[in-house]
Amino acid sequence: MDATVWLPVLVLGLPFASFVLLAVVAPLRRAGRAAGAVSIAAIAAAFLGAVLVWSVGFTREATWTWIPADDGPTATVGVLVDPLANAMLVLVTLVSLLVQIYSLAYLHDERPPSLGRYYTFQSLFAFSMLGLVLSPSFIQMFVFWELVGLCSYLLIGYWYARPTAARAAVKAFWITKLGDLGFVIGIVMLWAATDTFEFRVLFALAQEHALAIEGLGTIMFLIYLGAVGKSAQFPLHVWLPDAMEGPTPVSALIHAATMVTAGVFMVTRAQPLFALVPDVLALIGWVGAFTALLAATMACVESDIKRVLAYSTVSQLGYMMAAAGAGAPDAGFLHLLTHGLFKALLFLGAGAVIHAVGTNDIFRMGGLFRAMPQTGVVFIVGTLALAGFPPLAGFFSKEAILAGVWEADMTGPFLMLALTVLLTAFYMFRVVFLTFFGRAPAAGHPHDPSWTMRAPLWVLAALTVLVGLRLALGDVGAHHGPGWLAPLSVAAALGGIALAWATYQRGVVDPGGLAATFPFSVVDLLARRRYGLDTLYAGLYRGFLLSFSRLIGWIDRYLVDGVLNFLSAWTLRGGDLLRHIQSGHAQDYVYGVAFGVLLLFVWSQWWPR
Amino acid sequence: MTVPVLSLITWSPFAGALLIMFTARYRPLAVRLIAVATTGVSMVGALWLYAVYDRDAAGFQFYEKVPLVPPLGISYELGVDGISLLLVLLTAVIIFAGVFASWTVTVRSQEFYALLLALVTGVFGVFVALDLFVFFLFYELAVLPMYLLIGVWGSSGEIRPRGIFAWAYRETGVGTKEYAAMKLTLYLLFGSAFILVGIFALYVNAGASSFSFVDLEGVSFAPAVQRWVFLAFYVGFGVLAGIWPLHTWSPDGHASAPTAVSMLHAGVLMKLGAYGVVRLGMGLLPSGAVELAWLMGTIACVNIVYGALSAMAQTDLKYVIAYSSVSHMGIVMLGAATLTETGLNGSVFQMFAHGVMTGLFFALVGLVYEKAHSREIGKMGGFGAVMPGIATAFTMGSLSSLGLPATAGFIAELLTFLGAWRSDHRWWLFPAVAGTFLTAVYVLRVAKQIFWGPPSPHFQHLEDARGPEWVALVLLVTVLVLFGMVPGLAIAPVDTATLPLLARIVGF
Amino acid sequence: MTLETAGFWVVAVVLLASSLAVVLTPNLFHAVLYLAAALVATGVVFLLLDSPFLFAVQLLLYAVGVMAIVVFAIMLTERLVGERITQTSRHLVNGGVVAAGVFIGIAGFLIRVPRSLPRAPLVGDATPALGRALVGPFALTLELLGVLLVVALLGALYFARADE
Amino acid sequence: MSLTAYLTLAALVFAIGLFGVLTRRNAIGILLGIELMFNAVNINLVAFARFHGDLLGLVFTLFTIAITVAEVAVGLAIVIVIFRVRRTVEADRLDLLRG
Repeated sequence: MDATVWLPVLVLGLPFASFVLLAVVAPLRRAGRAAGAVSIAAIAAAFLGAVLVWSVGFTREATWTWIPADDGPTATVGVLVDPLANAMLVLVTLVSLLVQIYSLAYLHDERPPSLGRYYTFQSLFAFSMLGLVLSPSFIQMFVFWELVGLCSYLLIGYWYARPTAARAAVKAFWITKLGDLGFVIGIVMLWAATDTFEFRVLFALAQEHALAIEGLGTIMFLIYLGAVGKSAQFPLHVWLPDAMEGPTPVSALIHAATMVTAGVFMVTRAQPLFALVPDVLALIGWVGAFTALLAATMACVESDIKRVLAYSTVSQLGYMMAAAGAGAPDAGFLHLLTHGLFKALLFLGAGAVIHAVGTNDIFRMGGLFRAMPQTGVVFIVGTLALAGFPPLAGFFSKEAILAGVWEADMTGPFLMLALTVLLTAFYMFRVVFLTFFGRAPAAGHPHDPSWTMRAPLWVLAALTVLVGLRLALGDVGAHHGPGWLAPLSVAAALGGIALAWATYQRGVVDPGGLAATFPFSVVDLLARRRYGLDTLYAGLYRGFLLSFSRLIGWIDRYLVDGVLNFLSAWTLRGGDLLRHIQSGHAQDYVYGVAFGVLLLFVWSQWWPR
Repeated sequence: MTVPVLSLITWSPFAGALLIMFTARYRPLAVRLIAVATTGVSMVGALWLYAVYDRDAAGFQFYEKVPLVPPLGISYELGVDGISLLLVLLTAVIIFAGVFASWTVTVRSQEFYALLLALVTGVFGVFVALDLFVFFLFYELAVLPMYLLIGVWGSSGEIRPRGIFAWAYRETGVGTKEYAAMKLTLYLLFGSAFILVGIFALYVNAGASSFSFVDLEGVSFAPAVQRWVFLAFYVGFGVLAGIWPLHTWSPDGHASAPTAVSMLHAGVLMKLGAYGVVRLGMGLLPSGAVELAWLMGTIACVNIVYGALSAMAQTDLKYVIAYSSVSHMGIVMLGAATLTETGLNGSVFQMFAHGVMTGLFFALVGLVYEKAHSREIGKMGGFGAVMPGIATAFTMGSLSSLGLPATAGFIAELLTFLGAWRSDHRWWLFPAVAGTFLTAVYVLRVAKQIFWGPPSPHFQHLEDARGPEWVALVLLVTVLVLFGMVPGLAIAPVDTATLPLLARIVGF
Repeated sequence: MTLETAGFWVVAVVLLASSLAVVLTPNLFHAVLYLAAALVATGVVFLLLDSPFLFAVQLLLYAVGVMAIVVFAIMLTERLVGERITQTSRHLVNGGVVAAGVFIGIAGFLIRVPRSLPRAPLVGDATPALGRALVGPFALTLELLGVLLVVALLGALYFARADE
Repeated sequence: MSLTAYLTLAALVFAIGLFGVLTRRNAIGILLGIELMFNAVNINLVAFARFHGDLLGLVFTLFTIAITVAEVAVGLAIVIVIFRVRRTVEADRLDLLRG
């Protein structure tokens, strides 16, 4: 095996080795910080390897048999190294590394065994995410897809003693699992039609126009459902805001930068297949744009800083999906990468703030810029990037998406996305103004965190700027839209910022009054109720699933089993009744014998022969 | 002369039972050591068997034959193919773990272990016997000790009957261990009657000269015979495999049984049923199988969804696990009903995976029950903090149960799905997939309720698993993950058995 | 009317009358005496059927042996409690109906028997032939019967022995 | 006399004996009824033997008589034992076989 294979395998294997080590060697895991050191060392080495793979630009595919069968394997595993995977490798290892370093300080109050558990899960997550990225086949992607879902479940429920965390963890698992049902049905159908899970073979078939399967549209739609669940698209986005119950670094890593983008990655990866079914693509685009807008409105009314960021993530994932749906997956993928950087930055920054003030509620913060200037600076950098300000990274990727959607003649989604630009700037600066400026509440002495937390922030902020500059100088974004696009989006962003400034900094506009005027009042009302979706799911779960299961349970016990018990009870009763025939008097038995003899006589005399 | 390894595996536990009864009276430690040693012999034998099994050859290997009643064509005939190989391994693993999991049985432990080991001999015997008469004898040996094991060492649940048949429930004593033992035994004997009739029907129709599976395999029976005998085998073995609506013995029986018995029963004995359908039903009656596959598959789908929903409705932990077995056995039967290579491999893999998984579950439930003295899910909470090891193992079992990749459950379900969509009844795929979601709902709900959340005030002084119990948990979890990550370990030998089987069925 | 016919009718009347007396008389002791009469009558029937040896056996074993045992039994049970040696009957109608039913059932067969079945010719005295048969082909059976009698008597002794 | 006459006689004795068995309250009375039934059977055997000219019936009768004696001995012994234990031989009060 040459370097093109073993190096990616090594990148994949290091976190796995770390996971196995921590999972099996209990004393090491219970040591807490030592476990963290092992995990960080592994992921750091993996990061170096990933950078090497990326800089050299390996392209290679290698597969091994996983599930054997008589005529060729049913399923294979392997690694697929190409530019797409390389970029993701770097992003995943980088953010993982930074988050793991950050967590050392963020979670320093935890008991050592808990911390060890945390790092065990972190290693498992890094391994799973890398495996997903390197998947050469749908089946391997699904395997790691589920594994990252597992890590998400475990890490959301990291503080498992909290009822809300426990609820959020299972909710996240169930809702994403719902989407995964579509995924698994889709790949099963695809396999039945083509006899393979491998991208290479499928793409080759697609290229030769040999993939004329009946119901390909349905298949691709089902596969897309997996992405809907994982990447929190409408209507399965409800789990992501709740997932903020996990520790903030987890939110930064899993629920912002990496795992939730798996859906986008998958759609991008399978683009040659999706390209065959334009209807599904259009649907992806519309749903993506709608998700972006919907989530942005909910972010505007949210008061929990992490949940604002969560809705923002949903919204940005909508952008990426819209790009993929518009046939501009490159733009979507670029946004995935840049978003991974600055959203991780924002989450880690928010974590620093929460760590300092001890609350999530933005209305109970204020004036923090003076107390923690470094955090403030990097947070504002991230906010600007998210709002799409040149020359930061987010501007170019978002620009590319808008251009791609415009060029695909999808006017409706374009308008929704453009409106979302304004809303994005508004809700993010609402957070900035409320948190870092304005009047400080009296209590507490917040201060900038220790260097282990600051360093990842600065690294991410620097990368946000650098990548932006690199994009500005280079000619990376392939989609240059019409000339009015850039000014429009910058203007929209500025408008949003101005609105936020006027409302929350200057107090010129009364937020309550604004929300009460007609078109906004309806949206405000709906957004505060999360468009009723949470209620709907809860209702379905309680009112339908649990009730139905109770009905089935009742039927099982009292009808299916009841008939049986009814019969056996009657058998017992019948036996009780017949028992009295056994009087114990020998003469009564002689009657029986005599009757038997009589019967024999009757039978022998009159039985027709 | 070669070592009769199959006989060794089969009879070693029986020898252990005899030793325990005659030499280890009132010496609990000796009882356990003998049990460990003799099941250990079986385990080593099974591993050796697994290692040296020729994966390139089809047909039965390690063949042994000793004529018993030559005029009737009855002989002691043993052999394994890929399917039984895997199930022998499963049995060895489960009983070995089961011996450790029931280390704390204090009442009449020598009788308990003796019966348990005798039972295991029956199970091994069923998997390796190639003579239908001997097969049936082993089958009964595997079923009957269960009555005593549940009736004497079982535990009674709390069921307050309501509804239209409530009087009938009081009359029959629903919820008590005696009721459960009686119900289980009667159900299984009901099934045995069908099996016996089926076996004799085949014997007579083949000329009444041999009970040997190998001989009968060469006979092609008339279509009507095939149809009815297959139906008899399906119902007879199906009772043991928990097919709807003949499954209700399983929740009551498993809930009342002591830990090792639940492990063995749900883990292995239910597989006897599925194995019987595949080996005798599909192996001897190919056209009957083709004709009735629709019935098998449809009922399997009912099993999957119905079992999962019933499990969701339960409030007693053991009942949840027991109903999950009903649901998972649906996957086994569905895989077999697809009559495809992948489906059948999935079915056999699920027999193995579910065996280990449910064995693990019942071991854990036993531990939780032993420490918390309650099976009511609603009363428990926050156990994760005090018994992290048990919580971890339970989570692993749950994940395998809901078919999470990298556990054995996933491979089985995936293969079954693939087979289902390739079968003649594509719609089977949808209930099967829906079943995995429902499983995720009830299994995680239970895990959340018991292990997560704030610690319950009722249970302050609980402990994690201890020495011998760890052996059981670690062994089972390891097997579960190992076979999930490297499915080829199981698929390669199984394939050697499923292909000839399918060749007979589809080529018919 | 031959001597045999006349004898049969006389014996039949005696036999039936004494049998009825056995089952109807309230005095148990009398019942035993009637039974003895019935047994003797049966013996005479044997005689009518040209089996003098069986007649002898019937007299010796039944009429003397059994009677002795029964009388002893009655003495042991009834006299000890000092009651009158009486007995009552129960369910007379039921018993009558069932007994009559059985008789009718048997009669159903009897009316099919060919009425004029000739009596097989008498080949000399049957007694020597009987003796030869008992020590010939039935020797083993005879021995076993002896064993049975011994065992029965031992068993009876064991049952009836007085407690120490 | 014809065979039918003997058989009818035996049948009547048998029915009377059965009547006795069914109606008597005293255990010894029941035993007497049984004796009558035995006799009826013996008459049948001898009658058949005579009319068919077959020695076997006589042999069989001999055995029957011998066995009957044994039966009476054992039966009466049991009656005596029951009497000792229960102080009665009234069949109505003897229900040891009660289910």
